[in-house]
Amino acid sequence: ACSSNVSNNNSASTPGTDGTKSESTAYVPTELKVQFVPSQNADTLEAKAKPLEKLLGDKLGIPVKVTVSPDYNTIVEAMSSKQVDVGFLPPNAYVLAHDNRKAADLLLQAQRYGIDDATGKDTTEKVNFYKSMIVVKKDSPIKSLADLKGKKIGWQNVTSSAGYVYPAAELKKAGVDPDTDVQGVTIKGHDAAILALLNGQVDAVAVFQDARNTVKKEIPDIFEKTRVIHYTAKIPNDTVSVRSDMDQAWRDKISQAFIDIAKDPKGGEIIKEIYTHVGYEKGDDKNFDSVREYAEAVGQTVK
Amino acid sequence: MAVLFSFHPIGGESWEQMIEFRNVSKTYPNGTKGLNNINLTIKEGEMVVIVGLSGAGKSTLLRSINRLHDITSGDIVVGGRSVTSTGSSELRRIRRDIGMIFQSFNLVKRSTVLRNVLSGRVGYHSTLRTVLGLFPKEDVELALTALERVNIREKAYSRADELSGGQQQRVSIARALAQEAKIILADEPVASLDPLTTRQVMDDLQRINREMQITTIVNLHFIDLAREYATRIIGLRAGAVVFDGTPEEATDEAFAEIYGRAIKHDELLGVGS
Amino acid sequence: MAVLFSFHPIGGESWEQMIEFRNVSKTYPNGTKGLNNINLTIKEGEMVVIVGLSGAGKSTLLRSINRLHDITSGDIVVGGRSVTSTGSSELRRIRRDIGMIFQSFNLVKRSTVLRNVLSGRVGYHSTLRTVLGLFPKEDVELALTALERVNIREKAYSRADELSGGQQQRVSIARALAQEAKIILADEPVASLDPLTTRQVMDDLQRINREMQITTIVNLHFIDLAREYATRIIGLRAGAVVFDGTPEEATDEAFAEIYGRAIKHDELLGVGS
Amino acid sequence: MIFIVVLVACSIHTDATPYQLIVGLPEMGKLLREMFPPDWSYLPTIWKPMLETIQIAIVGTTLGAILAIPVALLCAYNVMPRKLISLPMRTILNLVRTIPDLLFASIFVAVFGIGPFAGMLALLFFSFGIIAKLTFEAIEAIDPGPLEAMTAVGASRIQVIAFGVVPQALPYFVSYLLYTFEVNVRAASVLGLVGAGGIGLLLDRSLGLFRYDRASIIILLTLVIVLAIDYGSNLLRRKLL
Amino acid sequence: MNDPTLRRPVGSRLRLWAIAILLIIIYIWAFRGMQFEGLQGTAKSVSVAILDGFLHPDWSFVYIPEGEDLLRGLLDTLVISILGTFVSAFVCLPFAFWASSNLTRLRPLSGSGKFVLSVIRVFPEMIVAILFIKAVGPGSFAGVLALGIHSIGMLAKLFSETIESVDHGPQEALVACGANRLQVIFFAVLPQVIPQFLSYSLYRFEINIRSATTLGLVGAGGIGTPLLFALQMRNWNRVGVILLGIVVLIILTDLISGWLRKRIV
Ligand SMILES: Nc1ncnc2c1ncn2[C@@H]1O[C@H](COP(=O)(O)OP(=O)(O)OP(=O)(O)O)[C@@H](O)[C@H]1O
Ligand SMILES: Nc1ncnc2c1ncn2[C@@H]1O[C@H](COP(=O)(O)OP(=O)(O)OP(=O)(O)O)[C@@H](O)[C@H]1O
Ligand SMILES: [Mg+2]
Ligand SMILES: [Mg+2]
Repeated sequence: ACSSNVSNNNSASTPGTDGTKSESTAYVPTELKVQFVPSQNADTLEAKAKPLEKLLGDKLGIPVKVTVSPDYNTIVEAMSSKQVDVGFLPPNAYVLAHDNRKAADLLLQAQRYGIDDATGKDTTEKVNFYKSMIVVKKDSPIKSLADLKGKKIGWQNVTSSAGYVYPAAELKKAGVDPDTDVQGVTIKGHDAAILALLNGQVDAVAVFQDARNTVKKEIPDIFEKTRVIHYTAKIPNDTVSVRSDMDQAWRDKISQAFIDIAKDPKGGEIIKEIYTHVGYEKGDDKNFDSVREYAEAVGQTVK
Repeated sequence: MAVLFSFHPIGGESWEQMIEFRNVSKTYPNGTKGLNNINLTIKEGEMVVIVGLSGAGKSTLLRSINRLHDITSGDIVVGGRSVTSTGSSELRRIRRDIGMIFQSFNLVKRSTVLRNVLSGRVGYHSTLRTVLGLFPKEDVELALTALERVNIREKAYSRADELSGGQQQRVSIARALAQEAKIILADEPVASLDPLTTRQVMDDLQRINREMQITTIVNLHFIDLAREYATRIIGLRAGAVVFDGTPEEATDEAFAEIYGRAIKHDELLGVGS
Repeated sequence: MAVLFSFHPIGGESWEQMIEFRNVSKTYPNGTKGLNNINLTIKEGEMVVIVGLSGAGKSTLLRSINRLHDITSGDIVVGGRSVTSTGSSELRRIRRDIGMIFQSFNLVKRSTVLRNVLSGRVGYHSTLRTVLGLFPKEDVELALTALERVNIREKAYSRADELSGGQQQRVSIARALAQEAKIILADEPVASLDPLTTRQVMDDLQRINREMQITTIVNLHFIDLAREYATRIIGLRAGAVVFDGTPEEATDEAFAEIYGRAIKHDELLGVGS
Repeated sequence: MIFIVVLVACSIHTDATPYQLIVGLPEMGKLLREMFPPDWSYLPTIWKPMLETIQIAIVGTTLGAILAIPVALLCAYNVMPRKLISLPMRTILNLVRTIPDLLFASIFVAVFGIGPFAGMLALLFFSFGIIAKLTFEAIEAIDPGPLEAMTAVGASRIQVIAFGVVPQALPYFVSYLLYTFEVNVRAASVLGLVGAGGIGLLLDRSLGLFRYDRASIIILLTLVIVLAIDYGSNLLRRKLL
Repeated sequence: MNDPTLRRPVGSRLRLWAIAILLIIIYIWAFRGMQFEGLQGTAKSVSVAILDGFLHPDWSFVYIPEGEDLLRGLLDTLVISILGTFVSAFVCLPFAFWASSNLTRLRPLSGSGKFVLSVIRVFPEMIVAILFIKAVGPGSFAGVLALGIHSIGMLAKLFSETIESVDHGPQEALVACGANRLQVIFFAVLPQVIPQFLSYSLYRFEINIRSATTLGLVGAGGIGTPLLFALQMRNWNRVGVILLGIVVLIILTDLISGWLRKRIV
């Protein structure tokens, strides 16, 4: 399962000695274990590990092993027990992993094409955020957040940034308590949420922008049948994080490798196709303060 | 004890040649030859006792009559109808008229004694009715009478696996009695019974046979019982008929032939009566 | 056929009063009284035959000797050691010295005949060894000899469920023979055997009993067999001892007492010999 | 022999070494420690979803079991010797068992909407698959003697089943039914998938927020219920055996 | 018939009624929890889309030169299942005998065995998965272990119930020979229960093949991950071909296991 041709032309082939400032405990990888959970706002999901293994392995000069998980909890736990070195974590997972489990540090943030509010289609602008939205049926009397009082709302799991944390926090700001003023129903899957809305089982749903695309094959006129009443603030895109004891030199090296891959025409195509990433930029933990703030607003205080 | 069983020959047709074996052979899948070219005609009302060494094929012969075993070649005709080539509902009708007492009882251990006996009646009623357990009252009484006949009426509501070996044997006899058949096949019906019950059971079989003209075929190991009760004795050896005659003809020499070697007098169990 | 079994009384201690029942009662969980205050002393070398109606408690009595059943009250002492209060490894040793032949054979149907017989030897070897199937050659030969004794050596490698009823009975006898015990308990060992094999088995039991001083207790339904082979006859009725004496003392009147009512001469199976 | 070769090949393929496991044991211990003490204050919150789960599981399991009875009988060779019927039945059974609960969830949500009804249907199909399969194999293993006796008295096939098969197979059936019920109660995450709530959702939530102390109280409550089912199951089986 | 001793005892009949009434109450309560809301508006279009996807499986996924295709996924799954099942089938044996109440007179002993098994079974797959990921890292090995643990819980329970329902006679015969507990198990119990054991193990093997979710969770590769993602993305053509693959695999194992059983039983 290891990448085969490791062309050892890389200068850093003698790890451990060059990291002069590294504390004695810093971890120097001889094999890089990467795991990712595809983020929910991607519209093509492929559980593919191999292409990334090869791209990264070529750049880093050490074997790379990539696995996929549908659940971020397992990635964070694996990182905290040093079984995984690099993880693609969604924003809230990163915050929990960083603040709560002390398991991961931010390296990069993924860039995606923005989404046009009007059409729900991709723009050509590379952005490091996405949004969540609250959707109702076209003919619904609900026009604003305040109208949601007493209504039935379909949430995602409470750990979902787009499906609960952000929209619920903004609902609260608008004076509607998400716990008591509305009737919440937990729906697993943004696609199922849209269907539940169409079927009238809920009055509104909170989904990522623009989840309606996922059911477009089955219900081609989904955009005509529904209406967005609210877009939330920007939610940071998913991260590339490393385990917290990673050697600094290797952090830089890994960051650079990802950035290079995205810039390389062939590499760029692959990561776009598989992860819908169009680029990476240096991550800044401050970007995630909004995530913390929103989580706190809905009562998910980070210990 | 005084209750008499009323066996109604159903349909009223008279079967002169009750059971006929025509060149019947049976080979078990593992190659053992159970029956070897048997030709027999058993008439209505006969009381046939089959004797033979252990493993001679007695059970196999009995079971092929109601086609619990398929035979390998030949044909068996019961009441004018071939059991080897009949359709399934016809076969069921034939089987209903044949009561069977098994060597290993074949009771449903987990069911009550009464239910085991009642199960002998299912051939007479619609499937739905029996499945719902709606046996007519007469059937229940018939079953209880049959149990009384074999002296275990008080165990009617016990589970079959709470009975002693002989008691289980008696339940299986009661099941066959309750069936009111035209033919009774009994595979060592008295093997685990005490002498008293043995007598009772054999007397019962004989009375049924005589009074109702029920054809009865019994596998037995007791030569004296065979001589006393049979109207005809058939000796089997290695799957073949080696003796066929009246009890009078079944001399000690004849038994010596059946058992494959001369038998000293004191070896014949209870022969001296 | 000429092979003689060599039974080695293990340990060499002499048990004068082989088996002792002291006020033994047994009530089944469903309330049936199996044994009712039994007091008995059976000496080394006796050949005891227990008779009684079906359901009288014969099997229950036998099974309580090696504690296959726990008794409700009283005490049973075998070879000076109480089986009711002994530790488990001690109890295993006692059991190894008691061979048992079951009314319902109790064979492992899916195993071969030979393995069934060999299982009688497990008490003599270490767990590991037997579990791996590493029986010494002598054991295998002993097992084959035992099978020959009961005339089914040729079935040694057949599966037990391919045998006829009588053949299965013989396998279970062979298992007890191969065990080389000091006491043999036989629960209707000849119930499904033909007269020839019956004689052979009873002769075997007798020879073993006489030559090796193996105490033997047999449940039987045949009065003539009981009279012929027993050195002592015990009659049970409703769980209590109602007769205990020599075969000479076991007159027809005595049997009438055991079976609960006077028995007409022709009801006693084979009694007239 | 072939078996050992296959096993070794499999071990190599998966890089399975006991050494790794032993070295990693302390890490497992760390997580288990985090589960204590359980967050007792969470108990009132999980009470209701647990009851809901049980409710849905009862209905789903029962209906699935009822559906399984005829199918199991039709699949068993000793009851239904004609392969023309038993083979297609087995194939259908295989197909039903293959479909993952996720797919059931997608279909039922689309057709019946989110809620307990869709959840019940998902459990129904799942239970049906397990019970039918296990029961038909148990039926094939019963003592043929009583079947023979029933055949000999001229019983129809259904009568043979009622008097010969049912009494013998019933303890197994009940045991599988209760076992499936237990599986449904504790593995009720599928209920979350169809928006039927249930305890699985709360477990997901606790794990998502790394609240292992809450997960442990959920496990404890489930354990209590599973033990209760176990107790009932043993009681029933002892009655039937 | 009028003899009162012949009827079922009144006490047991009363108990029967009490149980029946209790059951009815439970069922009424349970059924009241289900509200049937009728067919939904999206029923038709979604069903049609799913069906259409199944009718046009994504054949291109069967084999992809770079890997991570259907065939390799199935192979991974198969290998993990074989290992997980095999290991657990052996490990669970002592547990099964421990938990069987007919092999010991001591009720607490078998009770404790049953309790341990319940605890094993009650651990959610998700947590078991996390535990093993923490120990050995994500991948096939964690998959084997996670499947193995769950298999032990289930198999040992089913095995022990089989043991409890075997014919008691042969055990008695062995006990009467002075065999110790282990010898009784090997000579009298095992030969009787092996067919059932085999049957359960094969069934568990089949479950393991299907447990896409667990394997997906532990990042074990196998066919589970692509299936999960295809379902999430409502890519029915892909789902169709994966299911087809699983069906074929299961039918194949069914055939092989049927053949195996016939040879051993
Ligand atoms: N497991 C059991 N549970 C309840 N009652 C039982 C059980 N086993 C035997 N009995 C009852 O105990 C009494 C004595 O049974 P036992 O088996 O000792 O009789 P037996 O003398 O051996 O009869 P047989 O000659 O028919 O074998 C019988 O009434 C029987 O019904
Ligand atoms: N299912 C079977 N498979 C293979 N061989 C069998 C089977 N059943 C019986 N046999 C063999 O067929 C022969 C005849 O068996 P059968 O049961 O008819 O004997 P039997 O005369 O009834 O003997 P017993 O008096 O001991 O009951 C025996 O050698 C036996 O081993
Ligand atoms: Mg026979
Ligand atoms: Mg008895």
